[in-house]
Amino acid sequence: MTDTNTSAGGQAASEQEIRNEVRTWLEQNWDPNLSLLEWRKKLIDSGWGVPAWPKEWHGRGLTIGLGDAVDDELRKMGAVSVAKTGVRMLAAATILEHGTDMHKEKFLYQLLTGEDTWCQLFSEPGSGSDLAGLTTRADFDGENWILNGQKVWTTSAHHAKYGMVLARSNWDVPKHQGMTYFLIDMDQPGVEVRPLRQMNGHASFNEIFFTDAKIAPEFMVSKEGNGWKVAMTTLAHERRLADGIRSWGRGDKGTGRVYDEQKAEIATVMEPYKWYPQRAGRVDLLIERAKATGKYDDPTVRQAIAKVLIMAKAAEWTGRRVKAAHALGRQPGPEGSLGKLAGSQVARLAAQAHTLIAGADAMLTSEDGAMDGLISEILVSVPAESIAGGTDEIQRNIISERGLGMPKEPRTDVDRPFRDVPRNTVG
Amino acid sequence: MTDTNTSAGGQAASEQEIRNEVRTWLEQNWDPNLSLLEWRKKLIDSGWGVPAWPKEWHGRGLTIGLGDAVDDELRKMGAVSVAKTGVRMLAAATILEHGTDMHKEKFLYQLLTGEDTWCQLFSEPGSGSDLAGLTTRADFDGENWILNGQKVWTTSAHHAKYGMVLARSNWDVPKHQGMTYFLIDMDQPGVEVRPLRQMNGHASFNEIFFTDAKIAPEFMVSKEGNGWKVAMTTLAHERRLADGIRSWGRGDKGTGRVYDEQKAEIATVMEPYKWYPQRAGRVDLLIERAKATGKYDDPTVRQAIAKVLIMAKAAEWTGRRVKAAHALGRQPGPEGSLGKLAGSQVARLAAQAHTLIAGADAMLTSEDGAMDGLISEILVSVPAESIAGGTDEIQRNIISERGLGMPKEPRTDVDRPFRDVPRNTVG
Amino acid sequence: MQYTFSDEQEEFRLIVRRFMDDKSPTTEVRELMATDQGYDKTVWKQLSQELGLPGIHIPEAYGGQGFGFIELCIVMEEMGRALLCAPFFSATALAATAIMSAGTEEQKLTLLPDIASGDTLAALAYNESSGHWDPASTALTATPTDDGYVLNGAKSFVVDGHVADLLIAVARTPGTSGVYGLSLFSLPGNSGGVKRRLLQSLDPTRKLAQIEFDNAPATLLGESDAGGTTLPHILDLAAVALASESVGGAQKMLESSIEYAQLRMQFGRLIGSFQAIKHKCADMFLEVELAKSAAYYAAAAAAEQAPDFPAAASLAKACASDTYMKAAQECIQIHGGIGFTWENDTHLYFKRAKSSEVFLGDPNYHRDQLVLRWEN
Amino acid sequence: MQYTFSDEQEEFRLIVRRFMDDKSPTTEVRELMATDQGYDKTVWKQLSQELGLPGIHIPEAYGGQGFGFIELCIVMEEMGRALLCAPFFSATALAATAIMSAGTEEQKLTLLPDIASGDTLAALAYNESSGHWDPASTALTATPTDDGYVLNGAKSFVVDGHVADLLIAVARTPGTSGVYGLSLFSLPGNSGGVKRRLLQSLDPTRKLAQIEFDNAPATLLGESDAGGTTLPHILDLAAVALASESVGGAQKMLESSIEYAQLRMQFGRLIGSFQAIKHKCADMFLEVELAKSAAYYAAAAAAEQAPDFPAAASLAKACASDTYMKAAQECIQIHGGIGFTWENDTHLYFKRAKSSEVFLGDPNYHRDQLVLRWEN
Repeated sequence: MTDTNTSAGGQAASEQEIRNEVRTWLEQNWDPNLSLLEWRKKLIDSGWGVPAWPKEWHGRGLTIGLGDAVDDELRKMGAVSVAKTGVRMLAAATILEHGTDMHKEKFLYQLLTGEDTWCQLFSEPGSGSDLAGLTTRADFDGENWILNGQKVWTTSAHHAKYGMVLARSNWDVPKHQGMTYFLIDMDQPGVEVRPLRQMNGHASFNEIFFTDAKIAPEFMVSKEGNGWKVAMTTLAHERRLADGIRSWGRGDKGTGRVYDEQKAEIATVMEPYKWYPQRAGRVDLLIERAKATGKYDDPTVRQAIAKVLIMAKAAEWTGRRVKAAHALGRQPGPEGSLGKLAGSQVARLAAQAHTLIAGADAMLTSEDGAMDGLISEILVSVPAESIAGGTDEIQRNIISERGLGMPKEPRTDVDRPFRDVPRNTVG
Repeated sequence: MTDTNTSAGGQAASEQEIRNEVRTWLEQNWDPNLSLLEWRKKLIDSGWGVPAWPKEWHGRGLTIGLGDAVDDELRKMGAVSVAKTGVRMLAAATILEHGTDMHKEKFLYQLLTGEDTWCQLFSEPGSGSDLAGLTTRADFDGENWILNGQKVWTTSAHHAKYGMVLARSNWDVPKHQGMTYFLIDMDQPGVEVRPLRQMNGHASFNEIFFTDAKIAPEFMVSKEGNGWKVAMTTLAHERRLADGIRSWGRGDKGTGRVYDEQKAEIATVMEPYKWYPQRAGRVDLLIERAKATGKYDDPTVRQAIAKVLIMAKAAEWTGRRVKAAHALGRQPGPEGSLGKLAGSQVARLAAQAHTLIAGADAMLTSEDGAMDGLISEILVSVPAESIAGGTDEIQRNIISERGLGMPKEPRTDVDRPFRDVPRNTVG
Repeated sequence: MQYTFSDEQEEFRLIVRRFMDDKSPTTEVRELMATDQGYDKTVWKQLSQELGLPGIHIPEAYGGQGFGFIELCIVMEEMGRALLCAPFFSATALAATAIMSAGTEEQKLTLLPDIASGDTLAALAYNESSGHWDPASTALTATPTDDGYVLNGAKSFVVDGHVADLLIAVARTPGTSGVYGLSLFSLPGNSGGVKRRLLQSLDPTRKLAQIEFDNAPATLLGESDAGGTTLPHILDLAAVALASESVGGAQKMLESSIEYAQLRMQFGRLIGSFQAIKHKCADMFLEVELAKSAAYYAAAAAAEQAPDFPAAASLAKACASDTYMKAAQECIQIHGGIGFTWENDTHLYFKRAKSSEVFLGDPNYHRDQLVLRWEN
Repeated sequence: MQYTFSDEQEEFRLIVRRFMDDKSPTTEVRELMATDQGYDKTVWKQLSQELGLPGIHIPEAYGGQGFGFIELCIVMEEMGRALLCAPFFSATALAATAIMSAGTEEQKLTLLPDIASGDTLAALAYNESSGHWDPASTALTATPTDDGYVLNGAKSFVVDGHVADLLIAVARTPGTSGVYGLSLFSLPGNSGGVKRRLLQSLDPTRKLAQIEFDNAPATLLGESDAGGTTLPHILDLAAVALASESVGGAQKMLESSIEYAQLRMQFGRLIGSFQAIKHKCADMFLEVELAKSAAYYAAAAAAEQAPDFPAAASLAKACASDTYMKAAQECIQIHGGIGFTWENDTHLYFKRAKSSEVFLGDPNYHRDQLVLRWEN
């Protein structure tokens, strides 16, 4: 591994210097005819793969801003980056912040090369909105932690090598204090992965059943009972992930072995997400569809389309307003948390407008349906938009309490042993 | 007083017999040239004024159904009935159920003749939705109950002779157990009545200020601490009152002294209610207005009108469905409590449609406004529809808890001394 | 006007409901919706022979039960509640109603008894691929021949058209336009010149077919060129029947929401104790009750031939469609993630709601009709 | 595109807000709304001399401050928040904008400096009693004479028209129709042949006048027959200014709601701790933020002459109008009975919201425009 010191040693380099340096390195090293794995190893070893990571762990300790500049140079060059898809970056962020050196040593490199894929095992059938109410149990048998319980909504679990799992290790303390965070090897007899089919026919998620699954004590992250805090790190990165899905979908353009292998990797990882644009309502298609069906001439259809456009554009501009303010160094206001709620409404309104435009054709699907079934996929996918990633109701709680400073509801579940809190009995 | 026994002595008379009997009596006694007071005294004394009331108290002990038949005969004859306007019938029902003989003796007769008007003194600035949280205090000084506090939303208090008042007599018991119900003489120095102007310019309600107002102990209804239960009787009759407002407004048609005096009585009593039809949205005007303004040709206006019509007609039919089921002797379902919630939405949608139809004219009022200001009165009156008589939010609580049997929210205000319950500090 | 059901009607509803509970659990619905045929012949036989449902509103003179339109709507409501997979809507509510409204006395005597007994499955081939719901949009032509007519063109969205023994088709005399020249025709489903294809439908519990007519021989149903007069009423009756079905489905969504809200715990409380959920259920309840009132009123108006029936029909269809759709959506929302799974039954109703929303005209169309038909 | 405000703009907003807080408490608003004149001359003078607001977006060459349309919208937003009673919208946002868009260089040099200094109150007489908002509906005629034109007809809904020193009126050449033959004219408010009447307006904080022209002599503003070209842009700018004002009012309604929900106790709890209220506030907050984004975007699009400005203007007007109306309504609802009293300030905003909803075209009109103007 070449220890490419950034210019001027320990001193902070300017963005231009960094850009020059990485460009020079890329000019010398980027080769689209390498295998994806060969290239990524080279990139990781250079420190340009994850420049904002610490120097000890494959990075260069640059600021996020400079890291973005490096990524920008890679893009300009058309160079493929390290593996960033799926939930692996949540695992990486969590391990970097809370993991032991052993964890970092064992997991980070193959995570970046793309050899290992990861999954996140937090949600349970009995605890959705109330994540901290989870009941998957972790019991220490003197040698290993023994996991029993069920997780759900796990994307890509069927090909994940490792999982981040949150389980209850102590039932005699309040709910937030009794959870522990583990890194689990998914490839063991006590772990069963079953695909979960959705109402739109896709099966993007899995249910995971743990039956005496084993985790060696050294794969605990942080300490026993500290799981909630560690999970917060993972979740803090989750929204960023959601934003990223669109950009991964594209991949880099070019010809060569590395591109072909990246394309295959993306196809696998993106498979569960392919209906996500439809879930969001496909606002982009509305006017085009109205014109194609002749419904554009109907003023009531134009009203319906306008209502969608107003919400969708205003939400988009709100996002840009937040980013622009952030770029000027201003404290982000609570308006950042509004996007999700706006998205649900946009999706619902868009589905209504698409129905109005499709008319009788809304009854058909697949090849018989409008746009070869794309429109019907919108209609049966939008209900997920107001649920996935936190229901509208939870968003409104968050917005009113954290955003507007309104008083919390009196709670009865946080100040007594979890054992005594009423809860669902799950299979 | 003629003791006109119903036919066959103690035995129940058929509806037809009753109808014949009252018709005969009316043919002999009804005289439109009497004064209103003379006629009513005659009617009350005959027992045909309030036939469903007990025989000892001006009635004939008939069933409600037979009482309605008697009223129907009066209507057919064009005969003016006893005084039923305002909140007097709430007072009567409460006194009949919970009052002492002295109360009945003293209040009921003049209440029916129309000589005494009444007002209801329950709501307070600090307790609207939470009526049981009232803080007007009643302290016994050894001789009288001394009232201090403030009431609000009192219709017709400025000409009411008596009031039904609910006050807190014990602060050391849970909120529902510390209230006492009194009948108060409004004509005393400790009672100040101030009109309360609304955003639509009318002043239909009053604020009442009690400053050491006196109530002799014999004007307590039921016993100390039992006020909430008594108030429930009053409130149970309140919805019926709301339904009645429309029919009072009409009065009876005819010429003669009694009609003139009734007309004057109605004019006074109806004054505070004259904007109520506008508050409800004036659905009846929508199509007429759309045609008059040419907006009928706009499909988006037709959509807006249709949305109102659908809700309004479906709500009307729901009311009839409930009544029809009731007439067949079926248990009323929870659908009865839905009318108020539907009414709020109808009013709001109707205001939107009226705005759409009025266009720029919606900016004008009084003589400059559409229909001489009637339309603008709708626009500034509908906000009251979702508040008066219980907010939409309270209705949804009632419907979900009582109608649908959903679990109540955990409460913290009902199981400890009222003294310790956090509350508003009111002037 | 009859604002509530008689005791006999309530009793009848209970019988139908018991049958549905017994024969149409969602396990059964799921099995049938995966088949092309789309219904269970044994259940259809029982429903016909034990309850006589296919002939519910067909007069006794034509082999039916002789009940009225209100009873038909009670059946539709209960079937909608149970998502019964059976050709009742197509054969009885649509086709038999069309024959009763448009056919000659002789045709009624010939065609209706077998529909009433459940032996003949009939379907109404009205709509075309243009997706318009006004009769004027009919393009299928009926050309007179020596011994009848031949049909040319195509129909789409024909409920149960792929299995129907008898087709009632709306067609126009070549060269006519608008509501003029429209007539109804009958022909066997397996006639020469008839090509049927099962469509892939969003709601797999309601089968739709596309039917192509290539010189298919057909018999005039009732009078020639009378379609402009008979069709609006047939379509209004159909809309009210569908509204009734939707009301049944919406009621089921409400019940399912409340049931789940009273079972599911989060944050140590039943989710039904949170105002966000309670108030949502209160609103659903209000909407479902209003939709019921609208559908019941429209059914009574049909039965009593009230002058405001056309307006009431459009009102009921718009109201019930919106209510069902919203109730299904909210039911998913209240169930959270589980409500979006294939395993959970909510989506079966959601899809029925979506398809019913647009069938026979979407709420926008019927809202417009409502105002245009309103007698102020 | 500028998506947020610069530090200088934020600083400017603070200065304006401080002035409004100081000079336009609701006690003052209530006093002024009861007068015919409708504003306080002293405050207007301070606002003009201390802050230079009447000339905010008027170029320095014409005596103005030389700021842009974004700064104008900041002022409108803050005035809307404080319900300031002053002829700013009429003189600066409407009339000065019209002069800047349509006038000749010489006319700008003549007319604008006195508006910028606050000495001349100008008003835009555009709308007529038909209530239509498209320029084609103009009926007022301008007949050429030897030394100018004479106007005949009437204008209505003229903001501050009763006190304006200078009227800018839209009129058409007799015999023309549609968007052809439209021109702008200027004339003193007290000209011969001009009869002005204060209208009784729902929102007493914004005065409206009806103006009759009976052979009133007027001067052509800018080029003849150019109204069809200049007016749409003038109206779009006006709509965005009004949207900004509405956003300020809506924000105030949100703040007032939250404040009350955090003070008011019922059932032993702050009402703001009930989900029914919390979620209502969360929705209001969402809507207000979206309306802000729409108004800010449209203002920036105007300033940067972006091609999507017309669509953005309609989007912002529709969004802000609906949001303000809904926020005022919900603010009353959260206040309960007290929110419906004259004493409580909410109704002042409610009435402004209602009048702004329809002024310059209601949300339905602008939604339609939005789609028609959209470049997909």
